[in-house]
Amino acid sequence: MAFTLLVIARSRNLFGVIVLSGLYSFLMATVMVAMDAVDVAMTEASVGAGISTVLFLGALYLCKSEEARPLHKPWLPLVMSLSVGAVLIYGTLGLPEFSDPKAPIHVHVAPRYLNEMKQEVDVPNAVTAVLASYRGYDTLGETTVVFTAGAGVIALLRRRRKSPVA
Amino acid sequence: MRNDLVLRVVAKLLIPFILLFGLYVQFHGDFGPGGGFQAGVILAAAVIFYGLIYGLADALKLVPEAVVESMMALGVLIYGGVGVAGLLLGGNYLDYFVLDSNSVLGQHRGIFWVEIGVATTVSGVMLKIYYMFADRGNVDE
Amino acid sequence: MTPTGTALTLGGHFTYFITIFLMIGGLFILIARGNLIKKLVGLGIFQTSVYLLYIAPGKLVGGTAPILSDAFTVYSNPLPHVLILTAIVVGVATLALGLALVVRIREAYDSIEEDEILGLDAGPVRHEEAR
Amino acid sequence: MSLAQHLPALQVVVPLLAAPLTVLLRRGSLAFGVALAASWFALAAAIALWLQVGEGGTISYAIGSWPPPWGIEYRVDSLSAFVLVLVAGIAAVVLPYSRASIEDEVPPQQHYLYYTMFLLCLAGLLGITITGDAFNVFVFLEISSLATYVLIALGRDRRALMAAYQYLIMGTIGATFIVVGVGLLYLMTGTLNLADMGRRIGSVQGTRPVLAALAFLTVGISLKLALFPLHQWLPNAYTFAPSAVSAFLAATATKVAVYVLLRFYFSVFGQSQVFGQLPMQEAMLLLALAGMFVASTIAIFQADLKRLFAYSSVGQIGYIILGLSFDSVHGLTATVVHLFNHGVTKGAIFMLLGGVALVMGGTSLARIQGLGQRMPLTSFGIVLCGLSLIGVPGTVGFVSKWYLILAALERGQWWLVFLIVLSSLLAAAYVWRFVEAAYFREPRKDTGDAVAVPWSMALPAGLLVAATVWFGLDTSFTVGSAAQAAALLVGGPR
Repeated sequence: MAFTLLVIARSRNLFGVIVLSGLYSFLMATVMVAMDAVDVAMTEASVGAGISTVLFLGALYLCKSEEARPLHKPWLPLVMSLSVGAVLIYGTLGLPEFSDPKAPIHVHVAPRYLNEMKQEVDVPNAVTAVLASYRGYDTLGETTVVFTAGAGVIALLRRRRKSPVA
Repeated sequence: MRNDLVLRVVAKLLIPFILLFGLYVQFHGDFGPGGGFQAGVILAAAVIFYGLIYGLADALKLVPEAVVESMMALGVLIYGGVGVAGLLLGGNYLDYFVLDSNSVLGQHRGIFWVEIGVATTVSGVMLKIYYMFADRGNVDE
Repeated sequence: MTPTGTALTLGGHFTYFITIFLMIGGLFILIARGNLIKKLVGLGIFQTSVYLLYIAPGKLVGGTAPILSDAFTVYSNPLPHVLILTAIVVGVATLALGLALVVRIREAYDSIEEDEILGLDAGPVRHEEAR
Repeated sequence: MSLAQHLPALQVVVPLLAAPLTVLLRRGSLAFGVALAASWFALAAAIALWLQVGEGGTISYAIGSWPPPWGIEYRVDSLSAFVLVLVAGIAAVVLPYSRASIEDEVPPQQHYLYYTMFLLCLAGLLGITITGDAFNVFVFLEISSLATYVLIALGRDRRALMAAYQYLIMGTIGATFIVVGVGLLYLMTGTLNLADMGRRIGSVQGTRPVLAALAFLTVGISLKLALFPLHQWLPNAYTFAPSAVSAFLAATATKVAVYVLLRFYFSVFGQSQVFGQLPMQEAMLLLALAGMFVASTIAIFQADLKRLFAYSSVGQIGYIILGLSFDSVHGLTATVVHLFNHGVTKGAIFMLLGGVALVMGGTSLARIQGLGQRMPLTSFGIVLCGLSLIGVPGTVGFVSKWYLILAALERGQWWLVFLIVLSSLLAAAYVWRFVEAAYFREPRKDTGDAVAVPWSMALPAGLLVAATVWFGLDTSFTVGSAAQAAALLVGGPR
């Protein structure tokens, strides 16, 4: 995955970059499966490797596929992103160990979902139950975000009546 | 690509299965991975596939633009409507317990409709975005 | 247990470091590159890396996917999964809008390079887009 | 079902569901009707909630009847009720105004989508304000942001597209930073409910992830609220967006971001942690002052009025953050009051500028020469609002500055009082640029059609100008609410 990333950063052929980013998403989906997040993996594979790639290619078809040589030396962005990384490393060092069953996220809210869901909702897939019921309002928001994007794309791309295309 | 016989036949054969798989993902989401969002994506993918092989015009005949736009809006309204139904039946917003005299069945019913709403909006939006991009492309050629 | 899983347990914070590396990379592409599409690729990678930050801690070694059944007793935490599902959807929605904007920008400027576009606009205001 | 009991949910859900309805209707005029009804309902709901909070204290509403922290909680306290009134109020005024304004600036087949986006943006902003759940903040933030990008891109100049794109990139980085911050907090506390987080954070106070979360949230939200030097997206966005959009965004979007910052600082981290562990206070003070001076100075040299006042907004955000950095009840009162006051003032200015753009065909200083003769009422309104930006007594701007100065004196920082007055002189300088062009130049012959500003635009704009003066004279509503909110915040997480 890291290797894919480096190639993406270096390459200036946009077509290649997009195919690679699709590959990247697939790898990410594999990692998600390893992490037991099957629902997420399924979504990431269909969205990251599927929809995003199609969208990118669709947009690329309408644009140029070669990236110009960057004009600036990339030192400032490098420093900025590295410092963000440094803050995050500083922060994560204090986090609970990987797979620590006593970590707060495993003892506080989640157990109710896993233990009492059977009586309360009775749907085997805990992700579905939390998504659609316990935190159903988030999902309403999510659906609205998708709707917003759809309506937004219409607003941006609907052709103007009887005007020559720019 | 549109004249390739092999592609057209394969597409004809595949698309029903893709649709079927989409429905499976939709209604099996309670038991396995999947749910409204993934199902919506798959259903839209089937139509997009059809459009790629047979051309945009045919896809538009199959699922017209006005239908797609209404789907986008309807999905959100279905989802929100479930919430309002909860209100009308005396619960809080998005309260599924009151949707049936048996609270667990009420939960099932709520989740079912909510997932349908998600799938409707998602497939509508995905299709719409595809139409929009494809339509732009035709002019530039 | 998959081989990946075993490797991940070696260092308690290994997953975080990967996440951070990916995040730096994505952010770097995003800020350093002037190509509008490439920026969006970087944005995608940046967002994806954050997903890992949520998902990884939810994993319990020896646990299984949170689909309840009588055969298992230890499950990974479902809550982060739900959050990230939402985040992925939000990410792709943003991407679709971003690309639609890029297409419009290309039509208006005939370029998708940030520097060129900003250069083009040094001149007087034109109202060619009107109506 | 009693309506009053479910107001917290309806507050957000009504505009949210009105949005898809406008898409179904597809007709500009019908969509306008739906949007108008929804936004006026939102205002009524906000006022009702404010009254309820005033009588009965904090309201908690469990969505889906799942008790928090397992489900998502809506929580209305005196601060969020106050911000709700501001957001819904501005929306209720801007919406009737937009009808005529977008007629001029947006292509006709796009009109119903404008209302869709406007409603979504409104629902998003209200949702951010009312929710008591950290991740829900992110979801609604994205609803409002995506809608905002589209609204900006509807502007007729092609630079609107680039402005929207840049805002999209910056905004998404900001949102992702917020997600990282929320994620770290979640990993340390195991909960997403803000109040619950605030209670549980005590045991992990001062640990590294919590401090990193503080940093990420601060940077992410600062991007959204355009704190200097993270303001780059703002001037272009405000300049090229359609006038009605500029008015709505200038009055609400950054203000809601400030609200989110306050919420996280005081309800989750707790004041001692924010200001005790890191040199946050000094940093905020410095950035606030830099914003006040640099942005106001840049504003003086702008050739376009919309851009001039956009930079002025960046400067005014400096005042808001300055109040926060005092870390005292007076300082916070100033912050919250200025949130409201500046929202009203800027909303009024941008609405008036929309009228100017309609009649004169643009808002550059060269074009509006002699505006004082052409559009005497509009010019007078802009001058009144300008006085409020400077902080002249009798306007809302004075009230805010008064509390800022009180807070500075309370800490014995005389030099700050001096700086606040000095920065007001900068504001006077950029307002003078307008006065000079409008009153001391002859009108150009080639500009200005015979069209008059329609009453549907003039009336709402006039209403906000009146509010600028009214709340400057009668401060019982604004200062009263703000003081209550400030006291609540300083009370810390309960």
